[in-house]
Amino acid sequence: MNTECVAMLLAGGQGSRLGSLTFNNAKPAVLFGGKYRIIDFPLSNCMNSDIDVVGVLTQYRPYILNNYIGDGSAWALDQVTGGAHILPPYMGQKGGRWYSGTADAIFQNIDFIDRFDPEYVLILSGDHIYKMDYSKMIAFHKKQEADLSIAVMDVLMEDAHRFGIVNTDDENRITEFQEKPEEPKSNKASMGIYVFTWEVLKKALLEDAGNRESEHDFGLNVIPMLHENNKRIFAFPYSGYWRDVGTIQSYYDANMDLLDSTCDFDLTDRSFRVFSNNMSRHPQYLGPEAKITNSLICDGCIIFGEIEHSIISHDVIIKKNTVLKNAIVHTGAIIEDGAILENCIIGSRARIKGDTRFIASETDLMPIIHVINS
Amino acid sequence: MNTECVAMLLAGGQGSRLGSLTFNNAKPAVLFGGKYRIIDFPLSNCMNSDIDVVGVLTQYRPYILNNYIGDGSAWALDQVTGGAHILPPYMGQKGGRWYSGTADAIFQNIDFIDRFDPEYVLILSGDHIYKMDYSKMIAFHKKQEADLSIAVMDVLMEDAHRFGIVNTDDENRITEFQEKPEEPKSNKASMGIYVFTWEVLKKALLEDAGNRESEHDFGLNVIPMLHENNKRIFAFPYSGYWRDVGTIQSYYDANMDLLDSTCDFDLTDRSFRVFSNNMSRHPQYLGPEAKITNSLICDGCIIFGEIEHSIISHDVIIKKNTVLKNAIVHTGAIIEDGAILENCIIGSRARIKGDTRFIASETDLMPIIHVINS
Amino acid sequence: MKNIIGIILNVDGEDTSLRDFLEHRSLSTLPFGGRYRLIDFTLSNMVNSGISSIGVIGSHKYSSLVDHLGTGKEWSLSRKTQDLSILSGTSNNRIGGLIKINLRNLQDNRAYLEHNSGEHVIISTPNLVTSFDFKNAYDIHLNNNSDITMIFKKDDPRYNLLDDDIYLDFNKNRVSGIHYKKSRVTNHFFAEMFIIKKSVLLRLLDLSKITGDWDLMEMIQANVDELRIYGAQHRGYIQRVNSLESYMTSSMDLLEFEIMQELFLGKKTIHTKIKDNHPSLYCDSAHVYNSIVGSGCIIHGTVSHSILFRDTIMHEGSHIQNSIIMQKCEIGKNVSLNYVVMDKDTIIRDNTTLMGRPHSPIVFKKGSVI
Amino acid sequence: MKNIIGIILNVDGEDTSLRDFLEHRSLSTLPFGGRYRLIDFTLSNMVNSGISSIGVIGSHKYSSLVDHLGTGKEWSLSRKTQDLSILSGTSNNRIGGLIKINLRNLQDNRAYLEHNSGEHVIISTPNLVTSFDFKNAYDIHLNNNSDITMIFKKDDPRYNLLDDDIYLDFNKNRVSGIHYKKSRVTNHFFAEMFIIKKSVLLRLLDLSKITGDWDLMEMIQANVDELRIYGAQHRGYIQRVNSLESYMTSSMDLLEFEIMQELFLGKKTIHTKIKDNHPSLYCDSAHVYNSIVGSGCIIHGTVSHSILFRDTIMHEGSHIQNSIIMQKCEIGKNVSLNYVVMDKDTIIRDNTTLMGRPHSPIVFKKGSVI
Repeated sequence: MNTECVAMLLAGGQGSRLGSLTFNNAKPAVLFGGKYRIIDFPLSNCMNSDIDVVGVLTQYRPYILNNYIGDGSAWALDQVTGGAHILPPYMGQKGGRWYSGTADAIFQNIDFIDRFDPEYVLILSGDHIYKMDYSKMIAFHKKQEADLSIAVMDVLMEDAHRFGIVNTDDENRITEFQEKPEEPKSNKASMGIYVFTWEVLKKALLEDAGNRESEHDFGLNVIPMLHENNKRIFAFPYSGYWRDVGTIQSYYDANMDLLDSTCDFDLTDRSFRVFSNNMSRHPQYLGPEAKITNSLICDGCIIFGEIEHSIISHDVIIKKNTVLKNAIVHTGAIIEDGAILENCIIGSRARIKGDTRFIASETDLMPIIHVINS
Repeated sequence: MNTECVAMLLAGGQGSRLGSLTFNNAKPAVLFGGKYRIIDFPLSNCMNSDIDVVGVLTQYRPYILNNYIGDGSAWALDQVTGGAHILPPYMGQKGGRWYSGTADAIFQNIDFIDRFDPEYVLILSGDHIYKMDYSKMIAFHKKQEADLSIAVMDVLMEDAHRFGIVNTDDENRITEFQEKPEEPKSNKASMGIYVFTWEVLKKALLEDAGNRESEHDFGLNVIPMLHENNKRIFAFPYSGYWRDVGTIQSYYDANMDLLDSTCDFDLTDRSFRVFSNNMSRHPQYLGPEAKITNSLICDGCIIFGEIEHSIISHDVIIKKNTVLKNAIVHTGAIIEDGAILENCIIGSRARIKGDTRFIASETDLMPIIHVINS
Repeated sequence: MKNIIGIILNVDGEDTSLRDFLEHRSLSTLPFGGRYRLIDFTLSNMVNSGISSIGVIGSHKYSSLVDHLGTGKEWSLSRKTQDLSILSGTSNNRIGGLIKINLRNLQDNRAYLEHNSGEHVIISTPNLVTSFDFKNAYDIHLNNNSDITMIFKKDDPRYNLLDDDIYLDFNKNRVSGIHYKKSRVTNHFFAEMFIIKKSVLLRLLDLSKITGDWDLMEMIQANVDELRIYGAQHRGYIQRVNSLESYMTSSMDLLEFEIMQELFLGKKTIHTKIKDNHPSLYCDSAHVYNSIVGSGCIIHGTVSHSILFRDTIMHEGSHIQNSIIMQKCEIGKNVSLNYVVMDKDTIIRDNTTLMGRPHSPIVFKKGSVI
Repeated sequence: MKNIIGIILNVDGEDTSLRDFLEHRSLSTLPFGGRYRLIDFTLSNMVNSGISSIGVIGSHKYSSLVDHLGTGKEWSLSRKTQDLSILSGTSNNRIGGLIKINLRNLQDNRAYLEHNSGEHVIISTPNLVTSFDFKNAYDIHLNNNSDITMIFKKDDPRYNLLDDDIYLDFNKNRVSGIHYKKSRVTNHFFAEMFIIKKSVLLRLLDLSKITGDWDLMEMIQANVDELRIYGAQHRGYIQRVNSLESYMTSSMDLLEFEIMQELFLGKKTIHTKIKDNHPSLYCDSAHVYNSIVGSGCIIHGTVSHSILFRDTIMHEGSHIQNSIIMQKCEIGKNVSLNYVVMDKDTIIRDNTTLMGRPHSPIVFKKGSVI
């Protein structure tokens, strides 16, 4: 068995800054854009990049995620050999260890990767919204004869202090790393997407695992070590939509970007589709009084009310005399007759009573969330 | 969603007494009878009993097991709702805990079971070879209005001290438990197969979880507690083939039972089939000098030698001038030209050199194993 | 329900009003209700009733049927246990005028029936829009040791009855007479689903082979005293699609919320092939009400009392009412449509106005460009 | 290979020697080699070459094809991305005498070709026993900017050439002439696989529609100078099954270990539908050599130079040699078979002796009881 590139998708994060959205659910499995889950984006990217072996590293509350990924067939990742593999922490003869860092998670699955005998390993994380053809990055990596390629994008100079910043020479070789620098020397930010030559990575992981000082993190430990060892590290320039959705506000904003026709992130573009694991649901039913503008609505919804600039997930029931504006409503929520909601996120299976009047001011940066159960 | 009975299959065991067979692999995923893995038996039983929600609790080296179970389609456990669900230990907000006992594993997955809102929960383990229609046991449980039913079988009185023994009244209600008793009062041994009324079990698990003295084991803690509380516990009598394959010797003997035409365990019986997750392989090829008697041979084998009273797994190559007798050969092994092997187990992908002469005496109770890799 | 084989017949035929939609597909795969195919109802009803061994008889236009059903995974039918079989049939059952239930197709698949261990067969046509649980009918069938149990309904003005439709007389609960519409004496009509003992079915097939008469209803009529025939009443919504008019009315029925609820919002849902689409996007200028909309639509205009299938694109200034737009159609700017039914991939250019009439909507073939 | 559509033609026909096996199935699903169907070779070759968009044209006997292929999962074809399509075809390609490559079936599926984004089409018949990687041929096709690239082989005594088989002349590497067998001047015969630019194929289809001539080989022959036609050589094992004799010889070829190795033991294997069977049980009295045996067999007797498919049961005292026993047959006690080919589900009663001859084996239909 030989596969050119194996993707390893870090999906173990709790995402505690997403509050109750991740109370019962891992961050990569949080709903996005109505019908999607965050992990759909990297998985669909893999599919669109012809990568057909993906290891998904899970740890925090993985039930929904495991169930959602299933056999990977939703992303055509169900080949006889290859496909999507869920990799939870496990016990060996000497007992079990949780994944203690991004690099440790890969270290503990060296055996898995070796089964496919790859040239390259692509490291992805499950909390970014973007479309990217990884095969171009792999081609870049090969052309540069790199040991490691890091996808980077230009950010606003005033935001650069919030990112891992890289400085490069004229040939895109990285000369310096600055982690959340006070005085950034460039505005090229790492997107947390890495292509490693597997031979180099494996050696580095073994070395890092033996280092008691290390936190076993790619950004903090492994990459600086490779840089010190003069490995060939290149920056792969990316331009296009990319969002980290690690906070409630960034999650809300990225959702609302989907309703902005001037935004360059387009879910409706059929040449680079985002796939998801769909359940069979009835089509949306719009009652005689329904009024919907500038909104995304999913299958299985029953709508009798008024909706403006909102994103409504599957199986939501919105009764008469309701008004929703700038709202995100997750699956199975019921909005009772008469409720008025603005600028908020309604959690899965929430039941909003008819006398609810929730109107957050526009400057209220933290929308309220009602979560009953996810 | 409502399912009458959810099965929970304890598949986390290391099976350390199986030596190198479980070096890299959980016990339930150990090969049996050539093409099967031990877990095929309880999973096929579920399929033949119309149980369509099965939670598989994993912990020790689950990669082969996870991959093998996949989406459960091999056992028709791939319904849109329901199906096979792999349940590894996971991290919650307060950190992660490994499963610390059979009851703890179920306790940590109460949420999973509650999703299906079942009346009954069937607890199975992944290390027994038998065919059983669980639906009969569930019908018995209902008829007895039991809180717990335990499958029991008659063992030889002189063996009873090795089992958990139950004593019953005339109506099969259990009056006493004896764990590996020196002086057994009956020969009814528990098979480790339980049907619980979920309401009763859930309460008991919550109580047990709060008990710091408990080892969180069904046999040692939860069932005695229920017995003390005067719950209705019944013995469901089973007769038929049943083997625990927890040691090398019992594993070897149970394999060899398949070649004994007088044994009442029949893999070839099509009315109660054992299913497995098959890979596509070419049919077996028997060369001009091949000679095979009283043996089971799997697809993908190439055989030029002589085989007697042996079980040969997939993709084994047996070259010319070889003699195998009373042997078990696991997948992908290669037996080179001239090797002579008797009374032994050859591990997966082992390569046996042509000058090997391994003839264990018939009284040698521990056959030798060559394992290179599983 | 392990003891039952489900058979879904093939009813392609000659009804000219649906001709434009049936050039490349059989009636069983006619798109319906925004995302379904007609056969989804019968197939889901069987699956939801616990039947896990189902044979679907295809026509010579099998490609769309095969593509739609796959191995039946979306209906929880397992390839491992060969739950779903797509069978070849040589003859058609009727739409209007032809044999109502043609046994020839069952004779062609006799080996399938014989190999299956089930002792009873539930047979249904594929063009019924209904949510029906066969369990109650099966209980009646078993309790009466019935040879045949016919599903019937009391007169229903929605159901588009034809002259060769069948009415049943009862003596207590047993069927004592079978009449065609014109000579009917009761108001219980046969709803084109029935349960039959496999042994009885095989005997009838033997008989047909000798007599050359393959019309099951005629055979039943001739043997109504010898056979133990009982009825099981259907009390819910049911429509049969066998003409453009019945297609139109049963589609528009879905816009009545009570019917929508009965068909789709109960515990047992109608399953269909899953397709990947983005959520439907309602733009600033959209106004959509009293309608059913599939996923993947992008809507700029006004839609009322209509059904839009998946992936419809509708541009600014357009109005759609009382119409059915199948998937992947594109409606240009300032288009006005009333009583129009268009098959997949149809494109309507800007500034077009099309006004059909309630009983004769304007119809467009797949891939039309107007 | 994303830019390629694979098309597997349907070649049902009139060859009488295989008639008994083709009553309920097309040639593409004829059981072969102990567990396969003929189409598995071509389909696996396409998949193994990286082609992930494949259309299989079925015949009116589509049921076995649909059952066998399912959604293509066993060949790693994904339902999600619609990798496999089972297409309807109205005409047959030839076995002997009829049109060699009949374009009518491609015309019927023109919409499938047009909707697919692939720019090249690999077309093959489904009855070739070979392990072939199309990558090299595709490179030749691209490097020469070829309209058509024909796979050919140098004279091969195994290959059962017919009078209407095609031989190629070359000018350097370009095909300069096309001849039928009787008028051949070279020893390079066309192996019934070719690559064609989709645009060229669509043009040829347009032409056929006008002229009414649907024979691709005749069209190529007539336009050999206008079209850029190149050849790609097949250097491995290849057999075509189009008669009982070629079925027999290509089956028995598998017993030569070198051929077995080439077909099945390389990195690229032949995939097929997975069935669940226990390992084959060789009993005390079994003696089996120089044979291929499927899983699920229970063998008490002696078998040599034969192929036993899955689930064969063979009782004590019986001898099988030079025979092919398809799946689920049962051979009674003290039976002796030599040069016999029996279809599925055949039962041979105790004490039967059947002796065919090498070139005219005794043949039994599916479900025979002897």
